[in-house]
Amino acid sequence: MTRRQPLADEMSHRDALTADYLREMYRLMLLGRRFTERALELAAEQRLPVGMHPSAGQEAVGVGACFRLRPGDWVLPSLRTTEAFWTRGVTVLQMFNAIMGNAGSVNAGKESFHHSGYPDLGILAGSAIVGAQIPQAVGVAWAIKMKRIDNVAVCFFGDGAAGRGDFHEGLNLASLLKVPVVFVCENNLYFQTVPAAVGQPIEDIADRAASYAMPGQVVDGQDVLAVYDAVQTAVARARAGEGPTLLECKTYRFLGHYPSMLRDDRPPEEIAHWTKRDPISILGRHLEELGHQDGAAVEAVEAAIAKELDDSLRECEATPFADAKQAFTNVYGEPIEAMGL
Amino acid sequence: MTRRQPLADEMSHRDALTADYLREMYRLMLLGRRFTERALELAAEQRLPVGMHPSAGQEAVGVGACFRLRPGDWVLPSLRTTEAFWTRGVTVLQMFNAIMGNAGSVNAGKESFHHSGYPDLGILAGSAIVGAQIPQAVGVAWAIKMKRIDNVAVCFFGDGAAGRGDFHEGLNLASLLKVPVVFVCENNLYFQTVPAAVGQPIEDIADRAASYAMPGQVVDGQDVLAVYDAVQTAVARARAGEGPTLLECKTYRFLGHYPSMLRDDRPPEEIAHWTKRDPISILGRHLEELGHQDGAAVEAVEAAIAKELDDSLRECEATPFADAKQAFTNVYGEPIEAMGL
Amino acid sequence: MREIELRAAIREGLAQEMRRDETVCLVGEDIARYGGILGVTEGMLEEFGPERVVDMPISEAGFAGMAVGAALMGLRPVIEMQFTGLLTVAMDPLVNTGAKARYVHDGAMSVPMVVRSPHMMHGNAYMSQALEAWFAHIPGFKVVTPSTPADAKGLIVASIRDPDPVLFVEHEDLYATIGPVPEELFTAPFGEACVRREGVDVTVVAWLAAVPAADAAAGELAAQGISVEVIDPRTLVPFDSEAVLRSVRKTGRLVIVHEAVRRGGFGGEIAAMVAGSDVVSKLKAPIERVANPGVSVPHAKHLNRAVLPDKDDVIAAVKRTLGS
Amino acid sequence: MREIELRAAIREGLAQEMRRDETVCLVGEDIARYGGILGVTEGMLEEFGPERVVDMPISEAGFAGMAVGAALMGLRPVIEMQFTGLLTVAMDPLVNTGAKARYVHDGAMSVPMVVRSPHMMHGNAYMSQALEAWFAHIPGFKVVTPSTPADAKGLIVASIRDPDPVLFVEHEDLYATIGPVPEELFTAPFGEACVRREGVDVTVVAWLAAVPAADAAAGELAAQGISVEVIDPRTLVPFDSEAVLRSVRKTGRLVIVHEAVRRGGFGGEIAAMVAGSDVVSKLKAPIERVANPGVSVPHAKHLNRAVLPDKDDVIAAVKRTLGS
Ligand SMILES: Cc1ncc(C[n+]2csc(CCOP(=O)(O)OP(=O)(O)O)c2C)c(N)n1
Ligand SMILES: Cc1ncc(C[n+]2csc(CCOP(=O)(O)OP(=O)(O)O)c2C)c(N)n1
Ligand SMILES: [Mg+2]
Ligand SMILES: [Mg+2]
Repeated sequence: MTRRQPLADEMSHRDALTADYLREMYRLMLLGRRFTERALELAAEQRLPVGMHPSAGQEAVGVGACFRLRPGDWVLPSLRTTEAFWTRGVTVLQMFNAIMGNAGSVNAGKESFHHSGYPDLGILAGSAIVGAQIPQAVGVAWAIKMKRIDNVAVCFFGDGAAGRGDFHEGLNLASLLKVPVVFVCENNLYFQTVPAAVGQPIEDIADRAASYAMPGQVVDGQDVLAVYDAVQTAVARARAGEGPTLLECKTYRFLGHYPSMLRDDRPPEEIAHWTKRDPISILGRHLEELGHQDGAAVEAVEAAIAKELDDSLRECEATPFADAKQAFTNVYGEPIEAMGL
Repeated sequence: MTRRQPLADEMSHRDALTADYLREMYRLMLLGRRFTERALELAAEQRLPVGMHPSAGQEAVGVGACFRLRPGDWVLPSLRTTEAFWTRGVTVLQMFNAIMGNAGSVNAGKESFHHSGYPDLGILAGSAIVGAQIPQAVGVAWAIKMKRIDNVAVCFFGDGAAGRGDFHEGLNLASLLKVPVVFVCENNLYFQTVPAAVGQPIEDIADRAASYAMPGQVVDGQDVLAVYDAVQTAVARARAGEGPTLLECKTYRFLGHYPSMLRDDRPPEEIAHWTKRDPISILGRHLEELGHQDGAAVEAVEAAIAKELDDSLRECEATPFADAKQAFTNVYGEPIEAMGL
Repeated sequence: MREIELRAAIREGLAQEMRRDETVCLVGEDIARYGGILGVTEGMLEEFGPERVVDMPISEAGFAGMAVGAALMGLRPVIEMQFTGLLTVAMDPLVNTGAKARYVHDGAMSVPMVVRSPHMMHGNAYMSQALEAWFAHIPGFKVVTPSTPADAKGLIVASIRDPDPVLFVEHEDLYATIGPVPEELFTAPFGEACVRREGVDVTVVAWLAAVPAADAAAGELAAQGISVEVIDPRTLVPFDSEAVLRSVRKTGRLVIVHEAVRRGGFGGEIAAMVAGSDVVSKLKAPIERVANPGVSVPHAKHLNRAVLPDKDDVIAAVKRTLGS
Repeated sequence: MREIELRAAIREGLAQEMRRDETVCLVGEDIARYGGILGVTEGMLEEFGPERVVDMPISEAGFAGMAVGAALMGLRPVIEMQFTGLLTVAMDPLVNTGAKARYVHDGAMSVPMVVRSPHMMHGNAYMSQALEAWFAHIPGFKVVTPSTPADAKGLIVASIRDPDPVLFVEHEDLYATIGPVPEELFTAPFGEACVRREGVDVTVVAWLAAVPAADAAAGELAAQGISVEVIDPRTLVPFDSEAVLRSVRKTGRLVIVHEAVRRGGFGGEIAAMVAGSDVVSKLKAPIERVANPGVSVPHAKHLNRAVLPDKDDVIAAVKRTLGS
C-alpha cells in the first residue's frame, strides 16, 4: 500500500525540486487519472452508490498545491479536488473504500467520497454546499494563528463558488484577520452545465482579490510546476504572517460534471483545445526533455498504478459494508437516545 | 399637508436645477433634520415604541439621490435613509404616525418606521436584515427590464452591508442581468459601534465595482448636488439599458446609531470635523452665494417646518392605535384561520 | 386518461401556465440551457426564451432575493433549488424578505413566488434534507407536497397562481411515478387532503415519498386483515386538519410517516393538532411517528436505507398501535 | 446567596470559563469595543484582549462558518448573533458545516461551538423571531433555553464545554431578571428539567420568557384554588421527556407555552411526545398550546402584545383544560 509521505525539507522553488520529486508529481497525477477512469467504469456498471466528480484534466491543481504542504497544514478540498487526497497521503484502497461507501471508508460510508475528511492527513471533509469551505478555511487559519504555529490552510473551490456570498464574506474576513490561508480557485470554465461567463461578468476571478486588499494571481492550472510555485509563494507569505492570497488556476475538466449527467454541451473544439493541454502530458514532456523519464519509465509507472488499482479494488470489494447500526452513531458526542425525544 | 410631488421634466444635470429646486432640496434636508430631532425628543420621553435610526448628517444622500426620480421608479431604503421618504413624497404626518406605530401608519403599526414601505410612492419596505434589499433591488430592476419600461431601482445600504454575501451576490447578478439599478452605499464610516475599517480592508467600497464589471464612483455625500449628479448619471445609464452602477457616498452620522445605545465612542475630533461638513450648511452657503436664499428665507423655511411638525405631531397624537385584531391580518392573502392549524 | 410521469406533469403545468400568463418566469441553476439537473425544465428555454427562463450563477440567496423583488413587482417567478438542502443558504430572502412582505406592507404588496425544492434523499448529509417543517413554521409561507402526477400538475399551477410564497416540494424518487393526468390546464386545491385508501382500523398520514411506502404497507396489512386508511394531505400549509380528525375519530389510531427528522418534524405538528382536539379522547393507542430517527442522512446505500422510513417501518408502527 | 442579573450571570460564566480555558474565544458584531449591543460581553475585550474577543464585520454567515472551522481545530468559539432573526442568514454554516461535521467525520472531528442568540421579541417581523424549533430539528445541534440567572450561568458554561454545537438562546426581557447565582464556576446539566412550581391539577411546560408568564399565571390560579405545576425544560435538545411525562401522569392536563409561532413550534414536538406515549390515555383534556397564533411579530406595542402569549393567555388555557 503506497501512502505518500509529506516532505520534510524546506526547499520550495520549483528549481529545487529533484528529479524524484518531479517524477512523484507525475505519478500522483497519473494515479488520479487512472483512478478516475476506474471509478467511472464502476459507476457505469452501477457499482457506485452515487458517483463521483471526475477530476480528469485538473490533476495539476491538487498535486501542485498540496505537494509540499507540511503535517499540521490543513486542506479543504472542493468537490473535485481528488488529487488533494492522493497528494496528502490517502491510499488507493481508502479511496476505493470511500467511493464504495463500505466499512473501510474513513467514515464507514456515512459521507461520500468527495466529502470525506482525513483528519490524520490534514484533510477536512468538504460540504456539498459549494463555497461553504471558504469561511470554514478562514476559521481553520484563524485557529492556526491563535496557536502561533506556522501552518497554513489551503482552500480549494471552483469558479462557481466565486459567485457565492461565502466567497465574499470569507475572503473579506481572511484579509481583516490576516490569517494564513491560501485560496485556490479551480476555474474549469464551467459550473455544472453552465459556462463560467454566465456566473461571473469578469474574465479573471483573481481580480476580485483587490476587493479584499490581498494579492491575486492567475495561474496556469495545467502546469503543475506553475501551480506549485504560485502556491509555494502564497504559502510562504501565509506562514510568515503576511495573510491570505487568492490564486486562480485556469483549468478544464476533460469529462462531464458527474457520471449521471446525460449531456455534455460543451463545444467539441473547446474540449479538443484543452485536451491538448493535458497536465500529465505537459509534465511528461518536461520530464523527458530534462532526461528524467523515458517511455519505459512511464510504462513502469503505469503498470505499478494498474497493479495498485487492481489489488486495492479487489481488497475493497472484499470489504463488507458497515453494519446498519452505524448509521446512528456519532451524531452527537453521546448516543442519539440521550437527546430524550 | 405637504406632500412632495415628483418632477415631471427631464433636465438632469445640476446646472439645470432652478433656484426653486435647490431651495426644495434645502427644505427637504432641513425637514429631515428637524424631524429627527423631534423624534429623538419623543424617544427620550419614551414615547416611541422602539426608536429610530437618526439620519442627521446624511440628509444629502437620500435627498440628492431621490430628488429627480420618476413615478414608477422604486427606492429600497436602508435603515437610515429617512430622506428617501421625504423626497419621494411621504408626509410629515405619515412619518409621525409611522414612528408612533398608530393606526395612521401606512402599515397600521405592523412594521417600524424605518422598515415601512409606501408602494404608492415607489418605496419598498426595507428588511431589518442589513443588505437584504440588495438582491431584492436586482429583482425589482429585473422586473422593470422585463416590462420594457425605462424605470429604475435605487438601492441604499450602509458600509456595513458591503461585507455581506448579499452585496456580492446582488451586484454580481445585477451586472450579469444588466438590470437598471443604482446601488447607493451610504458609507458613514461606522457600522453600529464599529469603525468601517474593521469591516472592510479597503478604503473605498466603490472599488469593489470592478469585481462586477460595473462602474463604481466615490461621491461626496455631504454635497447634495454631487450626490444628485452622480445618481442622475447612473440613473440615465440604467434607463438607457446600460446596467447597474455602484456609488459610494462618503458621509457621517452626526448622532449615535440608535437612541437606546448607551455610548458613542467615536473620537470627538472626528465628530467635530464632520459636523463642519454639515450637508445642510453646505447647500445653504451655496444658495446664499447664488443669491437664492437669505437669512430671512431660511427662517421662514424653519418656521414652516416647525409648524408642520407641530401640527402633524398633534394630529398624530390624536390618532388611535390600530385595533389589536389587526395584528392578525394580512399574513396571507387569506385569513390565518384558513391555514387549518 | 393519458398517463405521464410526475416529472413531465410538473413540466406540463409550468409550460401551460407560462403560455397563459406571461409574468411567470423560471429562475435557477442549469435550468435553461440544460433543462434542469433533474430534467424538469427541459425544453423551456426553447419555448419561452432566455428572458423568462434564466440560468443563474451559484447564488441561491441572491436569486431568491431577486425573485422576491420581482414578485413584488408583479412577476411570478418560479425558482428552482437544486436540492432541498440548498434552502439553508437562502433562508433570509425566503422567510424574511419573501414571507413577511405582505405583512409589513399590511397587504399592499404580495410575493407570488414558488420555490421548487426537490428532496434528494439518497445523496449525503447536506443535500439530503427534508426541511418542510422549517417553512411550515413561518407565517406567510405555504408548503405543498404532491405525491402523484396529477396532484403535481394541479398543485404547481395552483402554487404559481397563489398570491403568497409557496415551497413546492418535489421528490427525486417520485419523478418517474406514472399516473393519469388531465391534459388541460387545471389547478388542484390547497388544504384538501386526499384519502388514498379507505380503512377503519388505523389512520396513516403520509406525504411525498412516504405515500407509496404507506400505501404499500396498507396493501400488505390488508392481506393480514388490518384495514388502514391512508391520508395524503397534499399541502402542509394550509393543512386539512378536518380530514385527519375525521379519520382518527373513526379509527382511533394514528401513524404519521415522513422522511424528515422526527424531532421537530411536521409530524409532531399533526400529532399535536390531534392531541389538542377532542379526538384525543378517542385514541385507542399512542400516536406513532415513523421518520428519520434523528441523524444526518448517510451516503452509503445500506446506511441510507436504515435511516429513511420504509414500508416495513410503517407496518411495524401500525401493528404497535394495534398492540400486536 | 448573592443575587445578580441574568445578563451578568452569562457574562460571569463566560469570563470564568475563559480564564480556565484559553481556547474559548468570543466572536460577533460590536462585542469587543462596545461590549455587545445588549451589554453581555462588556469588559471582555479589556480582560481577554483582541485575539480572543473579536469584533466582526456584518457577515454572520461568514463568521459562523469561520467559527465552525476554528472549533474543528480545537478552539471553543462563542459567537453572538445580535438577534435571533439573524440566524436566517447563517443556517448553512450552522446546521450544515457545523452540525454535520461530527457525523461526516464519523466521530473523528467535533465542533464545540456556542451560538448565543437573543430573542428580541419587541422589535419587528425580522428581528423578533423565535427559531429554536428549526435547530431542534437538526441532528447534531443542541438547544439551550435558560430562564433564570443561575441556569444561564451554569448552562453557558456547560454549553461551552459541550463537544457539540449549541444554540444558546437568551431573551432580552430576561436580561434584567435578578436571582441567586453561585460565585464559583459551575455547570448546569443538559436534559434535566426543573419543576419551577409544584402542582397537581395542570402541568404547564414553558421556557424562556414564557416561564415568568407561566409562573405568574400559576400564582393567580393558586389563589383561585387551581394547582398548577410549572416545568421549565431548560434545554430543548436534549429534552427531559421523563419530567414532563411524570407530571402529566399526575395531572392529566398539559399546557405548553412558548413565544415562537405555534405551527411548527417546539410545543408541537412536546405534545406529540406525550401523545406518543402511554400517558396519552391519562389525558383528561386536549393538550393546549399557548403561542404566537401564526403571524410575523408586529412592531407597535399594542399589536406586539396581542401576538405574544402572556399570563392571561396561560390562565385561559389552563382553565380550558379544566373545562372552566
Ligand atoms: C450552493 C450550491 N449550489 C448548487 C449546488 C449544486 N452543484 C453541485 S456542483 C455545482 C457546480 C460547481 O461548480 P464549480 O464551483 O465551478 O466547481 P466544478 O464542479 O466546476 O469543479 C453545482 C451548481 C451546490 N452543491 N451548492
Ligand atoms: C445582517 C445583519 N446583521 C446585523 C444587524 C444589526 N445591525 C443593525 S444596524 C447595524 C449596522 C449597520 O451598519 P451600516 O450598514 O453601515 O449602516 P448605518 O447604520 O451605518 O447606516 C447592525 C450591525 C442587522 N440588522 N442585520
Ligand atoms: Mg467550475
Ligand atoms: Mg455605516
